[in-house]
Amino acid sequence: MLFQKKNEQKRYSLPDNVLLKAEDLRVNIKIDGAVLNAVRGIDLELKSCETLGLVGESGCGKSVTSKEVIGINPSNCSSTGSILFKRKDGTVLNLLELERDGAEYRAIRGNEIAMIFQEPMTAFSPLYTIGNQMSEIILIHHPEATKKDAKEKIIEMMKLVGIANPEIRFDQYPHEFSGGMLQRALIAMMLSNEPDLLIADEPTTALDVTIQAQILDLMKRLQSELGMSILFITHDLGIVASMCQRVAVMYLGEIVEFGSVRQIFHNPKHPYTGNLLRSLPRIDSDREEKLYAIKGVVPVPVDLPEACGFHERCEQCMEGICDKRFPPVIEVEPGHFVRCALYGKSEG
Amino acid sequence: MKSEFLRFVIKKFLIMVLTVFLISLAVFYIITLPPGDFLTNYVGQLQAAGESVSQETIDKLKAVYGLDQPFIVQYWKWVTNIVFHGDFGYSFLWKMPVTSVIQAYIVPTIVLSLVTMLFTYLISIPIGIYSAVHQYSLGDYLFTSIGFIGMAVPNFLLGIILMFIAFKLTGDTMLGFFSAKYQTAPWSLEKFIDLLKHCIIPILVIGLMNTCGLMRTMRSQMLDELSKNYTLAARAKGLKMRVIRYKYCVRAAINPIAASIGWSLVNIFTGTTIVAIVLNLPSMGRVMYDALLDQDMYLAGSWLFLMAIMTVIGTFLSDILLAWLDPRARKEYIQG
Amino acid sequence: MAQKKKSSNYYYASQWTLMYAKFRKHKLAMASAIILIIFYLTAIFGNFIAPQGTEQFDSRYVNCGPTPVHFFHEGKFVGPFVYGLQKERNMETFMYEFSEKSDEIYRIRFFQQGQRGGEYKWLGLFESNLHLFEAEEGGVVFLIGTDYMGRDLFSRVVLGSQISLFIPIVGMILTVFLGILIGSIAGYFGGRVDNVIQRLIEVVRSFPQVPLWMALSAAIPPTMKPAQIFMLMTIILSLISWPDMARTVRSKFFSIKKEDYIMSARISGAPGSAIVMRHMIPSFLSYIIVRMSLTIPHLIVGETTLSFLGLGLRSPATSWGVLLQETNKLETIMFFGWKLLPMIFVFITVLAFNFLGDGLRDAADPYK
Amino acid sequence: MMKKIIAMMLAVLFVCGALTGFPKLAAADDGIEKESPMLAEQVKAGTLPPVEDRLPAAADIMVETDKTPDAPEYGGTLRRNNGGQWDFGPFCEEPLFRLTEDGGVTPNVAKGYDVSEDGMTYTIYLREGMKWSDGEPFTADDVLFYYNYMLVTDVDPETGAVTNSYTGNYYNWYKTTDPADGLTKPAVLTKIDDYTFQMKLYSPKPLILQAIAIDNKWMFAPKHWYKDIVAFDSSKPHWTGIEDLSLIGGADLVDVTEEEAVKNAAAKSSLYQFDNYTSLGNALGYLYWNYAGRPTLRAWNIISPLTDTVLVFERNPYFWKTDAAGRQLPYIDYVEMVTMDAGLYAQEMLAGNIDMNAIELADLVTYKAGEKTGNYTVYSSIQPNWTVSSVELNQSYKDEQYRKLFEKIDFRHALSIAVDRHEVNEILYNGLAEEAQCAAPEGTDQYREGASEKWTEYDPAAANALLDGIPEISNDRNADGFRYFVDGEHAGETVLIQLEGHEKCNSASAIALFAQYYKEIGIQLVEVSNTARNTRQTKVTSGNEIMALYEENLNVFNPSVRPDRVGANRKICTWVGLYGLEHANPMTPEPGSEMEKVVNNTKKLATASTLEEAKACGDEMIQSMIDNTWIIGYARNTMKLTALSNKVKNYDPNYISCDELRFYGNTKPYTWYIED
Repeated sequence: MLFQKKNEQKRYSLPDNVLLKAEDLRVNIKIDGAVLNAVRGIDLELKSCETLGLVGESGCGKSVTSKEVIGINPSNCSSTGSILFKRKDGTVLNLLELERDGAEYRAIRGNEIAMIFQEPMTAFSPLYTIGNQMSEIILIHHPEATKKDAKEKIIEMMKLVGIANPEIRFDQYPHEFSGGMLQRALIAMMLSNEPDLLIADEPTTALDVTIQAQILDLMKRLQSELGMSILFITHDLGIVASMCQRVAVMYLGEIVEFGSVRQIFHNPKHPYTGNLLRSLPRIDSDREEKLYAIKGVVPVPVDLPEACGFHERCEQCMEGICDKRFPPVIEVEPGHFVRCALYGKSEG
Repeated sequence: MKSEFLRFVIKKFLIMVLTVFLISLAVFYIITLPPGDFLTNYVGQLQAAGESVSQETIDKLKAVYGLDQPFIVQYWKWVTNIVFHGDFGYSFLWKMPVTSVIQAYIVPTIVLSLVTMLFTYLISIPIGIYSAVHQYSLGDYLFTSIGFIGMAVPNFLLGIILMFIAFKLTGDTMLGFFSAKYQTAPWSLEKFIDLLKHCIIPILVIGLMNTCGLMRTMRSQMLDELSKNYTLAARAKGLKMRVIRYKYCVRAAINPIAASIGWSLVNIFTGTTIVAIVLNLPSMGRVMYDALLDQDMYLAGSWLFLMAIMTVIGTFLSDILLAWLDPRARKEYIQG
Repeated sequence: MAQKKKSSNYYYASQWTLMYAKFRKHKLAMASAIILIIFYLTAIFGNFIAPQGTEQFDSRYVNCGPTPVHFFHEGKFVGPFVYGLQKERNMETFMYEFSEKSDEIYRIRFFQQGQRGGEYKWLGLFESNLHLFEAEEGGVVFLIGTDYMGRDLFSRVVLGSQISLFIPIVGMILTVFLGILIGSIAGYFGGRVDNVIQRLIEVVRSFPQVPLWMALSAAIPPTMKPAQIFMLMTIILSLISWPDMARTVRSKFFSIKKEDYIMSARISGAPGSAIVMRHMIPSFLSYIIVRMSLTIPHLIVGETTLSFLGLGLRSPATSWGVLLQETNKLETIMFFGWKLLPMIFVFITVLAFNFLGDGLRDAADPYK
Repeated sequence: MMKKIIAMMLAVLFVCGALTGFPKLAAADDGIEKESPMLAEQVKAGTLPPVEDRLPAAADIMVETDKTPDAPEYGGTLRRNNGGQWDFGPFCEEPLFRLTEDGGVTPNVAKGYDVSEDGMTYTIYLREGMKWSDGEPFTADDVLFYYNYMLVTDVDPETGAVTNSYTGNYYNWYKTTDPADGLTKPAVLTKIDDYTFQMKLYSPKPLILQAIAIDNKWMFAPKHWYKDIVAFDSSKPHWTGIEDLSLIGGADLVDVTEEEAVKNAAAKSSLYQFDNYTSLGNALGYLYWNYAGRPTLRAWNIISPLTDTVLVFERNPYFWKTDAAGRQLPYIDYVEMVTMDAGLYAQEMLAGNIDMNAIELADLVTYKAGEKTGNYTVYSSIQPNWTVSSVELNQSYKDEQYRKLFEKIDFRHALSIAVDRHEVNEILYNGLAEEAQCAAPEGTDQYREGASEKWTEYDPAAANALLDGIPEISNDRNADGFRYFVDGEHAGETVLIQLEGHEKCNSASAIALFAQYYKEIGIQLVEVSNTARNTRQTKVTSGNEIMALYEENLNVFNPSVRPDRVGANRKICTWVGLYGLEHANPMTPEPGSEMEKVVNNTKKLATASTLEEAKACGDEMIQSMIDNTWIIGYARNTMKLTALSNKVKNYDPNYISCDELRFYGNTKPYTWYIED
């Protein structure tokens, strides 16, 4: 891959309104000699200024996918396929061709693509002040900037995300911040270079419900102010409904259903999506009614058979079809895709 | 911020004083453990040398050491003598005050201990980092195996084996601190080089056990830090791997090791004691060993006391170092 | 809250199976476990496996090197046998030298009544003189040579392991017991109790082990039996080594105390001891197991060191430390190299326990 | 070969012949170096007077004619093992009189002596112009001051007992009893002139010079150096009653209190810090050779603090002996005593890091094997050893029940034949020792036929039968397999002998071996501790705590001159003091016991007024040893073994090594030289 990059810089192109496009992305993780097929050929498209939700149970590969986009998966991960990304200057790059921690990729990270994490408390090192760690992102990408410039910019950003007394906060250590404050700080830091793409990996899961709402509001506000796309990873369908325009449902390293929020929520096609929606608690539901739980557990993605990944847990599983063949992707309505044998040509 | 730090130091210091007090009690108890008190031995020795000791003299000596009084009074005399007169008692093996004996040996002992400590940390930290960064590489396996060997071979035996190897290679056994030629010669570059040569085996032997432990700790700490979330965040910022490793991971991984510097003195003192006996080094270890064989308890006890105190002081210093390095430490501590 | 508790139960139930599965993957640890089992079995059947007892000495075979076991004599297969030994004085050094007499063949017999002494009472129950192997009458087999009293080193290693392998277990139990007890008292009660215990820990930790032991050994009555001395040594070593354990237990306690399920148990009025026993200790059981496996080699090395310095056991009491006493001189290594061989057993045991501990750590760590 | 060596030992060797004639100092221009270049340089620099001025008057120089090598070389350092103060002390001891190998005396520091006809007055002559190592003159005052102010500081006028001493206890044999009036009084020393003094005994004592040569060899001390650290009170009359203090070395003394003495000593050097006057006197007055800065008459003086691992001894520029060619001795500039674990010396010899080591029989083979690698030779000399491995039961042990058992000769007999001496020899000494009882070796004066073979036949059955015959202990065994006491305080307890080991590493293995043999006859043997000599003696004197002793190298020169090891005052008993010193709290043996005879003989010997009487006492003690087997010997070795680097020359191994002859001091190390 290294040589490929050096020798022939392929020219790629993306439609005007598309910022990121992943095609047949596969990520394998080597653990204890076994190979885990964490991501098994997904196609994904993210438009400018759009929020795309990536939902699924834990272990479905959504986190790996997002980290692959920003190139921070550990070294035991290898990937194939392509992730095309349109830079600020309009050139289109295949991110997978870049050296993972090479200069080119680093120039993009934190500058054009940024990421915020599930646990803000661990996203900062406890040994340095928040200001020190936040300023870094300015200093890395703007070598001409002085520490003073960086501090000014960071304080401005801190104000933007609603941190009170930013001058004092600047010199404090992470342990002096609350979780919500840290997430705000993280967002402020990550957005300070005004990236085109923000990857949010369950940014509110570890926070209290009230703080959650604040952070989500903040993100929405910033998105409109700064004009960026968000790849929002979560397992919480409620948040998806409020944040996203389009949703991709992932299961076992595959995208099983893809469509607009409306399409997915009102017309779920894939049995798995249906199950997910049924397992959401509803305020209006009968108290006696038990929450729906999907039977079984997610299988470990090692040496998977040629079959639908969900067939073992699927209530509508068709013997001889679902456990024998890999279902194709069907566009059931415009912009609404599903990977299930229940639909499509085979039906007829 | 400053006052917080000062409060931390003062609180730690007070605790150290308390600890030293408790240690002194324990040590004095040990001194009085063996059968036959100090005076009986002392008088017995004078008599063995042909001295007739009158009851008057015995009574006088009893009063000096408070031997006819309860433990706590005796202890008090011992402690006040140390604190106010720097008098640790009398070594009847050496026929001189314990202080003089200790003075004669403490410098080489401390120098050896400190050099060993320096060696231990200078070797183990870089190797630990290397092993963690290059996990499962050939070098990692090599250092890990050396580490295991160091832990599994008792250090006295390692000393003898190294001595044997030295003898086979150089024809000299490298005992003591100097060769015969330089033993009494004035200081010169050659003598210093000779000293360094003679220090290799002791440092290796004393340090290896510690080094191996530290190496493994550093490696696992470093692996731990490398897998922490903040490294992901730092990478996501676009920070270079090298900066992440050294600015963040190494700093964080070193903290618990810095906190253990004081405690590592305990192992080093044990090491120097054994090595001094095996390799014939003029350090307190040997003196202590001889003192114990001869039940010269004031000498042995005093040295034990000093070692414990040095450890406590070392711990105090490393606590302060940790608090200085890690802002969380002092906060947690002050909050209880 | 209820959900969380349920899930922890769920993990707890499968923890052992998971641990075992993970442990089996750690090949070194697995091999170590097997080696240790072999060593411990050897120690238990020591009197049977060792050709001689601890007290048999023989002035005819002083400082005799290992006697090679042969299978072929002049190209013909005879089965395992040793040659007779020729002893001659080197008139230059006055040293006795042993050489093989190639015309005397002594077969090695298995499951024989011992001829060179070594009657024993197995586990204090059955009197016997049955030995695994021995040379025919007139021949001697010393697998790893003899010592200065003409005692078979192999026998001494095997019989020494009865002390060196088992007594550290007692020490380990004591260390772990004290560590957990004191650590959990400090951690559970906190406050003033914790403060006192912390000081105690600091005091005990401040003493270097070997010098402290040296000081204490001055007070040991000399008439003590070897096993008692070793026991005492072990007890003192464990009295010195509990603080590390206690500290860890204490801090684990502090962190667990804040966990929801403990809070709920407290609120529901469960007695303190029940909370500690049922909820807290299981939560760091894996840590304890690892510590247990690492305490034993520590005690074994401690014993060898003290015995080497002449502050532990003395011959004819037999432990691995006593066997290494003879290697304290360069000349021994130069002229009687085989006397270092008992070291290998110490080495293997210590390594095996370390690897075992590593394996257990990996297996027990829920985060890996 | 053994016999030949011992025959040589018997030969009367008159090395003192050189003293009678006074060979002229070779002329300065005969081309021979007369002093070490090291000193010549100092002379050149003007920091040291020329060699002629440093030596005594030409006629009074002591010339070592016999020991003069052909072409000696000056300089170099002899590195040897440090065997402790009782090893390096004798190594360069210069006694007033030297004991000779035939039991006579020869003047050394003293030039000569006269005895009055009644045998009560000795006139002793010193060497004119002789100097202390700091250049101060050595005169009769130094002897008198030592005797009258340091050795004896107070005497009970009624009993004549010496009640106080600066250096330690008084030597018993200075006191003699006049059979006429029955009074016992100490000898009185007075000054004749600067180089002559007189010793007056209260009653004749023919072996007094031997006694001085053996025990009070350091019968002099630099008065100028001690003046302010020895307490002196001019208001008190001197114990001799003599008023003219210049007669007894007390002229020009100023008052010094004990406290001042301690302070004065402390001010002299950081090495002289003592917490009381008693320790001060014991250290600087008695064990003076340990302390750098104290002027001596020795060939080499210590210059390092005792705490150093390598003790450096520097040549005495004022040493008063020369070789036949007039070269000032010693040849070697420095002697270094290297302290290390006994087990490490072998490898240091092997590596050539030390030049000399005294070795034990058990280690002979290792040293022999390393001769070529280490470029050294193992020499054998003679030591009049009675045993090299023995068990001695304390006949004065504080516990009565055990003491009664130890008194039984059958018990000792049983212990003696319970051990297979051949195996002991093979295991401990590579078969190189003699398998003998504790007795004088053949060829010595004390040799008695059959003594070495007594009770040496290995016979455990007979040993068991002997023990079965002792009613106090059981015939059957307890659960541990040992006999036990049937009644008394220890009823039901195992018969347990607690043996005190020896600091030499061999004792542990020997005791372990004996323990196994003793177990066969139902006696438990345990090694108590492995402490150094000091502690052992402390234990003896502070309450008689030692039950039994493992003894190596029981070395007896002649019981008639020094009964220490054969007489009643052996190491672990407290009947009478050691080394002719008074014992602080002596015990009395039971009336009518065998031991009482020995004790009486020992006391009688101290006051014997004829040679025959002394010899008779000695003979009786030897017979008592043989009859009673007080010490059970399991092996004997009369070879004194020394490993010496091949670069050290003029070492003559033909000598007898024992305390009385000052071990290596007997070979006159100041005549050795080192060849580059």
